[in-house]
Amino acid sequence: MITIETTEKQEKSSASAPIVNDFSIVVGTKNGSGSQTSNLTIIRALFKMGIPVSGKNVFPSNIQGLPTWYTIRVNHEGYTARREAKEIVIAMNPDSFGADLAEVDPGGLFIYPDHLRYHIDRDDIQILAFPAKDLVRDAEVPSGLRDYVMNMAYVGVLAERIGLDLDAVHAALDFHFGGKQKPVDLNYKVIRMSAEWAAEQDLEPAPFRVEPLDLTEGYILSDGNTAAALGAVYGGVQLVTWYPITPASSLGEALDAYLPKLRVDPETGKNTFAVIQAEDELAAIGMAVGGGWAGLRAMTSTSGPGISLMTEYAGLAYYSETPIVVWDVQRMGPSTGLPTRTSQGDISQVFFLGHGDTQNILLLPGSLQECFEFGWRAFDLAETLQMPVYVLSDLDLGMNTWMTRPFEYPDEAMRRGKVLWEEDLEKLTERWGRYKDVDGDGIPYRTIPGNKHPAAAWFGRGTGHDEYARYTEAPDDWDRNMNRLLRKYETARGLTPEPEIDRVEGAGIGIVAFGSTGPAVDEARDRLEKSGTPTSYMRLRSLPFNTMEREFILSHERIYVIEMNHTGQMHQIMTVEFPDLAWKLVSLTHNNGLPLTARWIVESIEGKEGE
Amino acid sequence: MITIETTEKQEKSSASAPIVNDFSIVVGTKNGSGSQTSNLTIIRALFKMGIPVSGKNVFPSNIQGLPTWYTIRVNHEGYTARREAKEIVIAMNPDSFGADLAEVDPGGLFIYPDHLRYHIDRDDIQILAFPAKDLVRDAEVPSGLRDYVMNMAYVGVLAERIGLDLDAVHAALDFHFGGKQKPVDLNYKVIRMSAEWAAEQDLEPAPFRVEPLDLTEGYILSDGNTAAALGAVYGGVQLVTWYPITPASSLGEALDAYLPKLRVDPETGKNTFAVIQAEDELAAIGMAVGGGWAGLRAMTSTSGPGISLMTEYAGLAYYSETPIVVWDVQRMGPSTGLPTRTSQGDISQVFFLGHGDTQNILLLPGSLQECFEFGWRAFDLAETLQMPVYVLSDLDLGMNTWMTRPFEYPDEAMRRGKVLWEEDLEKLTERWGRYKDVDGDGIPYRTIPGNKHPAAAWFGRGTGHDEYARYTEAPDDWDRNMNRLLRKYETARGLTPEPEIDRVEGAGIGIVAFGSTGPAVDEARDRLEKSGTPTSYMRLRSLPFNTMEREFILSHERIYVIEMNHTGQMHQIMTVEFPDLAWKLVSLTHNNGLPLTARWIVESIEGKEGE
Amino acid sequence: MTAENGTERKPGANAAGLTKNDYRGAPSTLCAGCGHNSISNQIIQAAYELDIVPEDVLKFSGIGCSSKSPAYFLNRSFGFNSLHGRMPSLATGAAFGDKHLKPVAVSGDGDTASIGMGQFKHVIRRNLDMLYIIENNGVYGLTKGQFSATAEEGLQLKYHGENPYEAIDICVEALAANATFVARSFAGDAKQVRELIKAGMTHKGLAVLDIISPCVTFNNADDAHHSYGYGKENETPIHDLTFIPFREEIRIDDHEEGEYREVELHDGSVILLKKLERDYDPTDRMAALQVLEQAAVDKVMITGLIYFETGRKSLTEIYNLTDTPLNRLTEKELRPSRESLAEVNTMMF
Amino acid sequence: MTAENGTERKPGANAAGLTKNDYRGAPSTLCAGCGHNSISNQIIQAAYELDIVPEDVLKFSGIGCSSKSPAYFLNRSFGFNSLHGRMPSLATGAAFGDKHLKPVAVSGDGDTASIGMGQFKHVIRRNLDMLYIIENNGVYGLTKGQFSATAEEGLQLKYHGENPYEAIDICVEALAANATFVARSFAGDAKQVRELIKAGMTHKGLAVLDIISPCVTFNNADDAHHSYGYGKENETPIHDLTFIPFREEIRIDDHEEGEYREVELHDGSVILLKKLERDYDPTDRMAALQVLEQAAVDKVMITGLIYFETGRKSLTEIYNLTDTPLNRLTEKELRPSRESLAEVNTMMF
Ligand SMILES: Cc1ncc(C[n+]2csc(CCOP(=O)(O)OP(=O)(O)O)c2C)c(N)n1
Ligand SMILES: Cc1ncc(C[n+]2csc(CCOP(=O)(O)OP(=O)(O)O)c2C)c(N)n1
Ligand code: SF4
Ligand code: SF4
Ligand SMILES: [Mg+2]
Ligand SMILES: [Mg+2]
Repeated sequence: MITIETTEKQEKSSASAPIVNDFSIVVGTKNGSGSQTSNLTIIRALFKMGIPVSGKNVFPSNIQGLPTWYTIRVNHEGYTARREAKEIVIAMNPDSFGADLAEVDPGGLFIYPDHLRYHIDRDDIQILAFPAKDLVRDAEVPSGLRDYVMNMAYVGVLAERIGLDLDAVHAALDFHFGGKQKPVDLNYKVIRMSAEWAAEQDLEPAPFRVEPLDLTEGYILSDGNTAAALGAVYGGVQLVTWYPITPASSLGEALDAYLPKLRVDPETGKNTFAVIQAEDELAAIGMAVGGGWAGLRAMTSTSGPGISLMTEYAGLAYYSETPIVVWDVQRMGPSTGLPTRTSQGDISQVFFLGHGDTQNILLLPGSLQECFEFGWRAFDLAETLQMPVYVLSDLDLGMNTWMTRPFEYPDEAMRRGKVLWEEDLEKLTERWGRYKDVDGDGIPYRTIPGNKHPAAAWFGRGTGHDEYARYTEAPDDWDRNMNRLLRKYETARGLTPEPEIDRVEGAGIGIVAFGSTGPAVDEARDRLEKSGTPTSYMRLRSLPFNTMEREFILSHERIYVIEMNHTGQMHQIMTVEFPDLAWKLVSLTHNNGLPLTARWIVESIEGKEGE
Repeated sequence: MITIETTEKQEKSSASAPIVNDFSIVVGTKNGSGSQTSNLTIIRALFKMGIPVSGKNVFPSNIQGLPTWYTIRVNHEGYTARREAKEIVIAMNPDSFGADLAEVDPGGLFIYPDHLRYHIDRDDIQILAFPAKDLVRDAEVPSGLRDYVMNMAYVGVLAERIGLDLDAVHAALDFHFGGKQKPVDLNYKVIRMSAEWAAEQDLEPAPFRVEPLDLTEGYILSDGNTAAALGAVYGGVQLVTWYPITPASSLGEALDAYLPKLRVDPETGKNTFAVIQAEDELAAIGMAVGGGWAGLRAMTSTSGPGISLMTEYAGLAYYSETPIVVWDVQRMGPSTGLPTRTSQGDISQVFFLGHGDTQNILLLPGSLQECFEFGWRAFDLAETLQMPVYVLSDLDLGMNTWMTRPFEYPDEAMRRGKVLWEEDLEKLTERWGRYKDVDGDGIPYRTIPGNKHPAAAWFGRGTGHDEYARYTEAPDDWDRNMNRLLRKYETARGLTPEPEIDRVEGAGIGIVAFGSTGPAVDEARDRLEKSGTPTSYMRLRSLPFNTMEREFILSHERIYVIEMNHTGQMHQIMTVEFPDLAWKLVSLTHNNGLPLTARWIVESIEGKEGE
Repeated sequence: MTAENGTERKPGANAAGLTKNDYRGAPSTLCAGCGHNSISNQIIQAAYELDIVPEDVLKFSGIGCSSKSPAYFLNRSFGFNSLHGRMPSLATGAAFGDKHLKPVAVSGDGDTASIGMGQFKHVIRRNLDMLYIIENNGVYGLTKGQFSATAEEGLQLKYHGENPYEAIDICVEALAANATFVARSFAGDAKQVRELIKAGMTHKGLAVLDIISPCVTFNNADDAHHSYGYGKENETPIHDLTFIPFREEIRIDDHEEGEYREVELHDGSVILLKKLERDYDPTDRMAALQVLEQAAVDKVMITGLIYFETGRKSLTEIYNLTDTPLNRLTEKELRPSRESLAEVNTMMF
Repeated sequence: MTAENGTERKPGANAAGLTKNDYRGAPSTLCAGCGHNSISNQIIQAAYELDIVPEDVLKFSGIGCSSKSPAYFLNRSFGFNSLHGRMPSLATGAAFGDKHLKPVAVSGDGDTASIGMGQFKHVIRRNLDMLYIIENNGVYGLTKGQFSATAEEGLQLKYHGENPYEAIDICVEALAANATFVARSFAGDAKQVRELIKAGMTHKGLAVLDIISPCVTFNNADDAHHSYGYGKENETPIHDLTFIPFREEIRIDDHEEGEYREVELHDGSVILLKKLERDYDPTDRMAALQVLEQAAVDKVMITGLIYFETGRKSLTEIYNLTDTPLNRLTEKELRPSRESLAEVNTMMF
């Protein structure tokens, strides 16, 4: 337990040598006050210095005025998960000032603008009030921009205190403003002057410092929604139909931004895609189903409330065997819940989405690279299997800033599935039937509107149909078709991404996790290892399961299934899929809107192990 | 196996003594041709003769012209489940004539109107062509009514053949036409003349006959949707909001018919209820949630597609803790599926209905009496628990004709749950909070709009809220509230209807079933018993489970979970709820739109046991 | 007679070389006498007369008796019988598959005006290039006779008492949403139905065609506003209407000055409107609103081309798509180059 | 000053004995300057001036910045912040709980005209007795500035390029659906907003009040049709409007023949309309459609009481409910007798 405590809380007297490259900075501001640029600048500057960094925004569901906290974690070992500890707190928001002050770790550093005149009652931390208004005025910022640019002042002060390289800061600004000289200069001036002011104050050394490293070489900074959108662009997405909803909006918006850059026919200037903002999610998925049926790579992106509204069409897509891709960037439910907080709470719902018997395919990206990869692969799967494919991301993965290896170009040709065009039909010797299982894998052949062969047309429907897509109510027809769908689902097992398994010799414990909790699990496992509890790890990447999952469970004594929801949804699904091994599975859940921490995982597992 | 065969297929040479009170009659007609009255008349006449009878309509999803089969089972032991065997077939539909003929059991009786001139190629059955057109003409039926009344001719012929009492037939008509002399006389005349015609034909005795019994005394004939509607009426339903959908429409329509008769204030002539046909299911449930929030006993009824559309509001009801009752009269899915065929395919979906973490309460009526009982009890549960309560019926239970004991008046006073009115608030010493867990059972106290106390008002929402219903995003508030909801769900376990258990000494096998499959299970168990395989039986009546279910599983070697869907949904839920006992549970599913037969159950269990 | 490509035409074949048979569908399963069946027949006839190749048409519908009907015409056209009230979205997405195809949709009054009001409005707003037929019988046929949102106030139905709500007028709704083509007809008026179908199929943009189509089983009492009896008694065409495809010459035999009005479609086709009581200008929105408002007050069933507008971009036009149908594009066109991704990556910080 | 019951009034108290404070809500979390905030203030002011007891009001909303605002007024009223686009159904159901309460709903243009179009239409059709305010800013505020269905064609927004679709006009839609009260206002015109809120709260039936309410954060460029700048420049009231509750005497000081028009509400209250450019008769549906149509062509923001009709039954009136609120009925009234069930049972076969 000692390991954990010291890593989580670094009790420092300010006299000792500073801690280098291993701490968290929290900036407390008001939503809509323009601090996002400042925070991104800090992250990018750190990144530019070669120091592993991650940023998480804990923001409210409003546009302006409510408290927002932005956490930047600096860690030379590359850990990027959320931590509870707050070594440096910058308090810009009068409304949360008291709470922000109280939360600084002992031995930490507290920075605030001196126009916030609150009583400071702590003597176990370094305190620094800076003259924000003066600095902005002195930098000759036009009065309309002052409030906004004031956020740059804390960047400067922080830079001086922890040793942030001002050139790196400049590069960050340059990137942010797309090289536009005026805003770069204006903001940089405030930062520089603030740093100078701090340097002039004869302060005791700060307890935390950064030093350049070379650990970000070969990485980029991005977010999961951008990665997903780019993946879809390279997956050849043709129809994007979406309705705004936090935290999925930026996925649709990124598509709207990138497609015109990357997918216009260079010769004619015409579009190979369309992005439609629908009137709601019922329509968004309806359009996607129409597009998928008409042979397009069609997708929609949404979050929980939208998924709920999509239920009926999801069932139609499943039963009519129409390929579509649905991104669910999960937020906290039930109901409207906490629109700006993260969760993994839609697993069961999406797995069973649709009335009557449905079983769906879920992809579970665990990193930005996987967001990109599943962005294109989802189409290959949907078209191969002629099914809806759901990709379950979440707010943390989708909207926060993560280091990642560059996105990798698809290493396979597109798989468009079993499609018959005019010449294919011409060559057929047998009569084609839309729902015939010719190959025994449950996957039929389809034709696509626009096919001019006189035998190509068929009439799609969500009602009972026979192998030739004709309406039928005959019990045997129904049964036969449903059994084929079950067969197709078995085929899917061999095609969806396999779990990533790290099997550790001698580990009795296996951890199962997925999605955005990966970084916390990685960090937790290192700590558990250090404290003498080695663990194996299976990071799930899709549902349904195939054979590897069973083997993993079999080869460990106890399996901890870690997830961010209340009811242990993945644990439930594993129980259903492996009823004979259910007794081995232990559910560990935590779900309060904040990303998981390594600490919670370590303590939960040690707690259970100690039972 | 011999037992089964003889019960299923009664191979009779026409020479031997007739089989009495144990056979099935199938009438093949066209939808919309008006045969429903004839079939009901046969059933009612049989019932009047004291013979246990049941009727199942297998009809198409159109209004006129497609084949429809009505099956009437006569059974002196009181079995009412569907059978595959067809001893008597009456073929009125030229389109299905050939198939209908082929399906008569050897030794059976085939009756058809002689204007259908098809080749008859079977000599192992009795064949009887009757002059339908002549009979109708001779009875001087006005020409506009002839097609319709022609169906009465087969009633008459059948009556003569099997010994149906004409007085009983007359009573049935009298009931059907509400005593209106003219139609009664007209129809009866055709029946009588047809019976007379048959009597004059010097036919060999029919292989099947009915004899009066006294086994229907104390029973009535009804259907599950009527029972459910009446239950709701006696449960004090105040707001019914519905949208037409087969097979749920007749539930809403029955409410619309009975409420004005039973729930108008006698003094003022004013209504204590309102029935609204909504514009769709999104609106239907929205209205119900509004009503529930405003203190009304509010309900909606629908089927799978409607449930899908209700998902988002279902989540709001769950999370805002608003009592509503939702009837899902299940039909075959996925998607639009087979709108006129039965299924138990919505179990998983409804159990998890809503994005984010939801767990719902399901009532599972298994008889008409339970439809009635759950009709009122659902409100008591919803208001006690402040939750949506889902009642899952199905087409077979809801729309078919069943014998039942008379509906029983509720044996408990209404339970309206924890509601505070003006005087209650006045008396409180502590500050009231809408979402405070005062009693430790997870159930808070609520106030209702119209309460004039100045501290009564609160603002309902689907977003995060604290104990005083104020908006909050604080992680701890969220967690605390969700944990209370889980606590409330645990409270629910003690309140929902317990399973009905028939524990048989020495039985190693336990059968688990629910809903409309009950009669088939009863019959199957008798047969299994006779063939030396005694079974215990647990008929589930609600979800979530309590303690009895576990005990039942524990005390048997193997548990067969029988259900009408493809994926074994109840089996999955039991696996999740009892992971440590999952290895005992065997899933038996069958789902082709037709109700289960005892034969399928027996063969499935014997098959598995033989493995 | 020779077909366009110069080969000999089959007997009874049109300019596309196809006979009536090539436009048929499966046998109808609707009730004998249902208004919807006569509309299906007019769709077949119109497509045949327009020399349309069935493979160039897409069929869409929601759920209802009316929505079943696309199975009963144009068997050689692709189609989709979608969800109740949500057809427009599916049709919208599908239209992007191949912009050269012409979508024809059939819906019911329940499907469009009750559950489907939202999607109806929004597909109009987007001006999807589609003929949207509402087979309007004031009732839910397929679920056995409940009131729909177009049922008139006071209508009595067998099992549902009296309708307490005012009716929704589908043409008024279409106009409010800025539809570029709004027409009403009556299933009992076969010729007008056919001509309006032709016009609507030719119109570039969303054409709303509200056809009063009696449900003989559940709502056909003579005084019910959607019955045959009522239609025969009260139908009041605002003009006599003939569609003339752009290749044909306009020949008005006994042409009198001012007796006709011509409306030209985007492709040069013309709708010829013979004046009746008065001169009605279907390109005047205010006049359109007025004639509908007045008809509602007077309780007459006005029929004809109520509003028409040309020049607004249709949905797929707005999207500036490649000439090759999107659904014929291959990996080559759909996956940007490896280099471009490298560039994107370097553009990240 | 004494309150109605004769007791001494608090300073600043109205006839209900309540001060302004009794009508307030929680502090707003909307952006400073947001149009929605000024509307909330006018709701508070109107309720206070109407002497309404807050417990007699129900508040409803969907989801959006606008829909958050019911938390910021009338803290002592029950309310429900429901789902995006689906508020009307919840309000409809809730209204049956106690028919003596007055529902006031706040929605946004996205909430009503995009996702909510269907329920909007149908709640109008049912004529629920409710004031339905749309805080219309042409944009999705809460999700950060996407186009809503009321955004004008050609509008440019920071991250979303140019809007290619025609705008939906909420007042035209309300009229098409036969709303009994249709009005438009501008959040910058506090007095008119307030008077229309009073009139709408008093009207017996569904009152649609479409208020152009600028989103200062995402759609406030001077040439954007929902901005303050545009409103200040283009607002064109069709009359000057004052609501006079039925107890007050109408006193027109410098009364000139024909200068005023009076519209009487069901309870004897009066809306006094001072003529401006021309005499506008808000009880004439055709005139209403015309004025809206013309405004759209001329691109002016007309405001005022566009249409008003009295005499149609409101929803709960149609349902002939007991005088005791349904939600105060007990088992005695709600569970029919044991004997009646016996009778029902014998009526089965
Ligand atoms: C979501 C959903 N709700 C309800 C139904 C049941 N349903 C089928 S058709 C129909 C009404 C059809 O009415 P309309 O569109 O007027 O068509 P008509 O049968 O009158 O031609 C309804 C309510 C359904 N299929 N799906
Ligand atoms: C079903 C669903 N889809 C999407 C959202 C996300 N969402 C929240 S508010 C909003 C739009 C609000 O726009 P509007 O009604 O115009 O209100 P405003 O914020 O502009 O006042 C959206 C799309 C949601 N909450 N629920
Ligand atoms: S029920 Fe009515 S709408 Fe349906 S097919 Fe029959 S006549 Fe037509
Ligand atoms: S974002 Fe716009 S609509 Fe929302 S509160 Fe701010 S100004 Fe108002
Ligand atoms: Mg209809
Ligand atoms: Mg808005």
